[in-house]
Amino acid sequence: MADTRDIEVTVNGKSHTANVETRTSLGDFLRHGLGLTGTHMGCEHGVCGACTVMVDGEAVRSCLMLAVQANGQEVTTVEGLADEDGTLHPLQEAFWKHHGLQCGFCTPGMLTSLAAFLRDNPDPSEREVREAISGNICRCTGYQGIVDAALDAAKTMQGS
Amino acid sequence: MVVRYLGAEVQRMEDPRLLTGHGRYVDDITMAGMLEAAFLRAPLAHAKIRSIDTSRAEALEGVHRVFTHADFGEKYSHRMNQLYPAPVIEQNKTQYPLAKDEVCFVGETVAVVVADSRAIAEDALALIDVDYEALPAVVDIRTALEDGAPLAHADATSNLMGKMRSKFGDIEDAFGKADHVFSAGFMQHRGGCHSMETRGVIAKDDPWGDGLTLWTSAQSPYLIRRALATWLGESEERIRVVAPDVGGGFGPKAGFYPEEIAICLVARLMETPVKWIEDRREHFVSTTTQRDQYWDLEVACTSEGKILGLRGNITHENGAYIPYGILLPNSSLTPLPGAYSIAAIDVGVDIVFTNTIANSPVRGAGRPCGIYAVERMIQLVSRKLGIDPAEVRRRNYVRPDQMPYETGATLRGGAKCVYDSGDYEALLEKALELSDYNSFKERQATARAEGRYLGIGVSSCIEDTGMGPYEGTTVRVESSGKVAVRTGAASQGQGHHTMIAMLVAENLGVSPEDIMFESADTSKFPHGVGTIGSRVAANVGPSAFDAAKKVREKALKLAAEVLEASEADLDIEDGVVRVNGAPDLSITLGELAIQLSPASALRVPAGFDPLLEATSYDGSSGSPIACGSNVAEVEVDPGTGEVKVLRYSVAHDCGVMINPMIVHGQIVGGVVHGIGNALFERMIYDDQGQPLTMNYGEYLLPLASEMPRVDVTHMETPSPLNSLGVKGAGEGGTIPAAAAIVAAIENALEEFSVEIDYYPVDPQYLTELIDKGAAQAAE
Amino acid sequence: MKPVPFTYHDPATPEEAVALLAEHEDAKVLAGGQSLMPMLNMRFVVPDHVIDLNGVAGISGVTDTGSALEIGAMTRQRDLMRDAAVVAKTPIIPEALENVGHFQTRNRGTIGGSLCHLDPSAELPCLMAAYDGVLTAHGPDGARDIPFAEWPLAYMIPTLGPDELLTKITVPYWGADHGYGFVEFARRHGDFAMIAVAALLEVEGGTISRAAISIGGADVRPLRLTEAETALVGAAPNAEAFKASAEIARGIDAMSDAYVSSAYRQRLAATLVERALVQAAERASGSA
Amino acid sequence: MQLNNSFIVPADPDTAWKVLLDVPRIAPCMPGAELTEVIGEHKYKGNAKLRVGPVSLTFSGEAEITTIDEANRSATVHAKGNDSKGRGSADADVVFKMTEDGGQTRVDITTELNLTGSIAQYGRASGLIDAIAGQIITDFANNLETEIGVDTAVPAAAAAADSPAAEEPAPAPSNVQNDNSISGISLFFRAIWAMIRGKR
Repeated sequence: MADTRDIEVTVNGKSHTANVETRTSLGDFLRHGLGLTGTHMGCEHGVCGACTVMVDGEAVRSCLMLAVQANGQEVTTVEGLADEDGTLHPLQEAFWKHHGLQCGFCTPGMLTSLAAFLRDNPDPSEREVREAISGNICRCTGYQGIVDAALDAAKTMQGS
Repeated sequence: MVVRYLGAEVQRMEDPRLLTGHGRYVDDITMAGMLEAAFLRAPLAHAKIRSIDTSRAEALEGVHRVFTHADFGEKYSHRMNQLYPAPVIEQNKTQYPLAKDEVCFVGETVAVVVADSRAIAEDALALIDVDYEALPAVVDIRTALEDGAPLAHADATSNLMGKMRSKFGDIEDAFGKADHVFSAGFMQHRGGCHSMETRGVIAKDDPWGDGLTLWTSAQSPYLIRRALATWLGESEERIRVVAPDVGGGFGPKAGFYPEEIAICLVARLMETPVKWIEDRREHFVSTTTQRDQYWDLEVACTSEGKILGLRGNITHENGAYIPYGILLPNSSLTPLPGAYSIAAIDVGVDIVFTNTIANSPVRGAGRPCGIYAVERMIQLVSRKLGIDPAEVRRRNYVRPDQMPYETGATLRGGAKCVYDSGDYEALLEKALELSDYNSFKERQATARAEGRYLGIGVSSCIEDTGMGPYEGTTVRVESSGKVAVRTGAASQGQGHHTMIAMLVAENLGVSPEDIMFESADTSKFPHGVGTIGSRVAANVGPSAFDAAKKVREKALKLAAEVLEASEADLDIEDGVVRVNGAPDLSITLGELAIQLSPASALRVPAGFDPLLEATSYDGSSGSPIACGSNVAEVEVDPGTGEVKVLRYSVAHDCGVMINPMIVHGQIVGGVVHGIGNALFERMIYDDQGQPLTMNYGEYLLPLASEMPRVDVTHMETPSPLNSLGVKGAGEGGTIPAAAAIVAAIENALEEFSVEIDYYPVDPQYLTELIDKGAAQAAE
Repeated sequence: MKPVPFTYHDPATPEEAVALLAEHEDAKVLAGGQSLMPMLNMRFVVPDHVIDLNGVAGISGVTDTGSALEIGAMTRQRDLMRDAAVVAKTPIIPEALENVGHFQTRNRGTIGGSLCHLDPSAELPCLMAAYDGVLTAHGPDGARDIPFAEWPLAYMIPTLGPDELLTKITVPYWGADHGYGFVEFARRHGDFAMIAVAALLEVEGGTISRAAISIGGADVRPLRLTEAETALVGAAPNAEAFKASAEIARGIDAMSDAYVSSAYRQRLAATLVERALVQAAERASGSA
Repeated sequence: MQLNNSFIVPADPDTAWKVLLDVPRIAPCMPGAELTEVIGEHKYKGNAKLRVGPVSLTFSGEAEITTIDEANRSATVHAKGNDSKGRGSADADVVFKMTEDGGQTRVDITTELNLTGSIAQYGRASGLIDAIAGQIITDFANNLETEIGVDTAVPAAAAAADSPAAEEPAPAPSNVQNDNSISGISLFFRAIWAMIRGKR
């Protein structure tokens, strides 16, 4: 018999209860348990960063955390970044404006990582941004649009 | 006011969806009754399969079935077809969907488990008992052709897949009259795909309904449909292949894989939808990579550095099977004169089997290798003759007055390689200016005084883009006024939707937001070719533009009748046809569409075909040749061998730019891929054919922290080969990058006389060269 | 890449955790999970039981005892970097932690997890070696202290009994004016270091009075360069002395693998020892 | 990969040869190994345990003496096993050759070892895997000496050159019974030691 647990997790402000197999990663649970497929599994060994979500406000790899470990915690995924009315997060706007995405697969992890990073480092240098996203691999953009977007969003967010 | 989109930096139509987590990649798709699959893969590089026992796996709770080659039955027992037959292929080796009795690389598919979940399917893999008889494996292409070398296939006559040659001009004369002949040997290694989304497949078979449907993370859905139909012996009409959002392709997703057949068969035989998502460890061993080429070249030149001829040989690693014909060795040879007017070339390729995953094109295919080779020889001439590398290039470029310039080489389709347009020297000057090349020596001296080693490297390239035959587009105005645009070309992030919407919007006088774009679904458009070789802009671009133009003409013609005005007085703006000077006289495109698709018993206006629709297959009449010059500035730390890329400057010419923002993104992304090739990415096998770099801590993809800011400037020399004057831009950043980086490293370490003979250049290797150079200098 | 099925346990106290360890033979302890989870996903590690420490009370947080830091084993690397006492008293720790993975992994990764995983290239073992940290393990019979020098048993195997749990790490302070240098070489930011060097110096009146040099990545355990340390004490903190230390580093025994030769590791050790010492000397108040 | 080891047994070749062919007797000399079944005249089933850092492996498989050359006192053993959790396999052809050496017996062991699957696919530990494989052979050799009952065995000169354990300063006292149950820790410690001594 599979080892399972009942968990209660708040995702993007909504509370969910579920019975999960204990070996299931948080990322797989979000994607296949809750249907929140915006979080992407890119390497499942914690290097590519595509699966990054915020747990209790901190950016973490959802492939390196079990769903059962999120019990009682608050998770924010890429689906939770924009306002309820559809207004994009400043980072999303900036990614759009600066061509910070091509295939879009790494984008959710980039956004969640940078949202947490900019909260703690509201006025970063380019170097700091590059190091902040060094745990997020993008094969398409060469990172430049992402870096520009992050720096621009930081300005916007400071102004607001 | 007519809105101009062509040439504007329009923000992408794709992005709001992708930015909010609403992309739809294969693994995001789910359907009732869907089961999940996992493949058992060969753990040995070469072995006979004596027996397979799946009974323990099948007994596991949650496992539905386990298939081996035999379980597919007689009807499905044949090898995959050669998609690109060529006379050069002396031994045609293709895979079975599941290995029959021999495995020829680590990762080859041996069995497939279908279970309630992927996790359970993986549990079952460990319970399949395969009795292998290990056979000797061949891994190193340098020794693979020697007598007595192990054979990659038990029934092969040798490890030679085939030989080919690019030969033109009077090579004997060139070397006979040369003042100097210099030679160099080097290895080029290019890594794998490593799209952030791995491959993935869902198959559903509904024999009494929709037929066989395959959702796959691929670049060429039509090629897959054809290959499936051929292999199954069934009609293409009964097979639908869809590439939904694809998380990067870069070449290896352009082919047809055994898993795509196997999952279709499994779904068919089990009468239920089945999903297989490649995991990252599988990606390393089951998605084709590019890997090794050894080059030995001789260059003949005058004392002034004018290059007269180039000759030599390449040993090209093919891997175990041939999924792409000879595409890769061919595209390594094709660019061989590079941006230069070299009268005589004679370079051969030995294509060699190894017991490793098959080779495939990776961003740029063989072009980065061919260009690297030419640029290395330019660098060699520069060093030997003491002429500035930029100056050697100036003395050798094909000049604008030589265009169209026929190199003598042959393109993949058999056409002659002709450089259509461009000013290579002017482009170089732009790159030099952008990089502050002329003041580099001062920067270098200042840094040297601080104990730092800076170097600069230049590289130029040409790129044959936009290969044919076509990539058609249909534009149809709906009754709502929305415009349906359909094409076959799949996008893996290149922004096709935006680019095509811009072209249609510009012609049709509609807003890009009103364009409903669909692509890469074989049920939506009759035929497409594929997103490879920087070909989409130069093929879909003209067809979309032309189709929209035809729709516009049709709309205006009908509107002229309806509004009783002269066509010349009509204009379309925001989906409404108006008569100039009579603003109240108007009709919407939607109303015109209704007239052309009337309800029952009504008539289509006389002289018109039904539907406000047009399809075009307009493309490029040859391969538009894009070009670029790059300058890399690096710092090398002799203490560690670390190379930092400080600056990177690109001057690029891809003809007319439809959306410069997208072109910029393609160039920068391409450069970083090229820097990855030059410095980081290496897929390593041990001598038994076991892959060693099997995770992203060991296979090193370029990260933001090590990548430089890339400065890009453009020239726009319109291509005469298509209606828009566009050339491809997807690979132009990658192609020249390794040569520029390697030249810059050598320049930085000039005092140690460092000559680099392979890439990716790793720091250990550099310190060995530095220490050797220092020791020699001390003697 | 899904883990094998296992039974999940989430003890609330160290005693419960130890009891579970004693009870279950094939159990893995899950701390921050940034090393174990990849190995579970890849099925390199295939345990029957996983014992999650994230709910265990009393084994996280930093205490400044006045002469040392006492760090709970489950203290996240992020919290260590942000802790005021850590920043003030052992500034080399936050500096070195910048090199540990990426900020997302440091949000989960723990000091205890890293010390138990004991990757040869890991920064925290290298630091603990330099500090002669003391590790406290809880077992069925209570706690015992293990000097870091005795901690690594073999390749990625610490000297922990199968029913013992690392709960606390004690890091004795160096003088308030000590200098520190942490230098490592990895191919990319956050990668496994080929070589990492931690150097601590106390300088009094223009003379080195105390020195510690630890080299990570060369061997399965961090190496203390005691010969160089001894030579430095009493010497002036100058280039000549540091070059001599570098030459000693060049002679270390270093391992090789598919990517990096032993000779290159030795060369790197020489380069980085010198650089770490220069950095440490610049930061030591007594140097000027 | 090929591994070459040799050692001296201070016994005459006839005695050593007999012991070598008595597999149930020598099987426990293989560190972590357990003989579970005799399935043929020269064919056996068994398990072997190994721990590589956090990775604990259990190989189960077969060993067979494939050639016995009485005249030259040479035997070949083919052993292969699969990790019980599907992480790979090990396959070894081991040639033992005995020669008289001043009244004692010199045993040369040539091992052709192939590892497959995920255990073979980790480049950072590749040097280590080599060292471990060598260590297994060396431990086997040491245990064999114990089993033969000669405690005064000394490494041959060639062994010193080839065998990582030869320079081990303080090997744990060889105890065949205990070695059967070790998890590989001591073995690893010695493998590491051998590696850092630069023997691999």
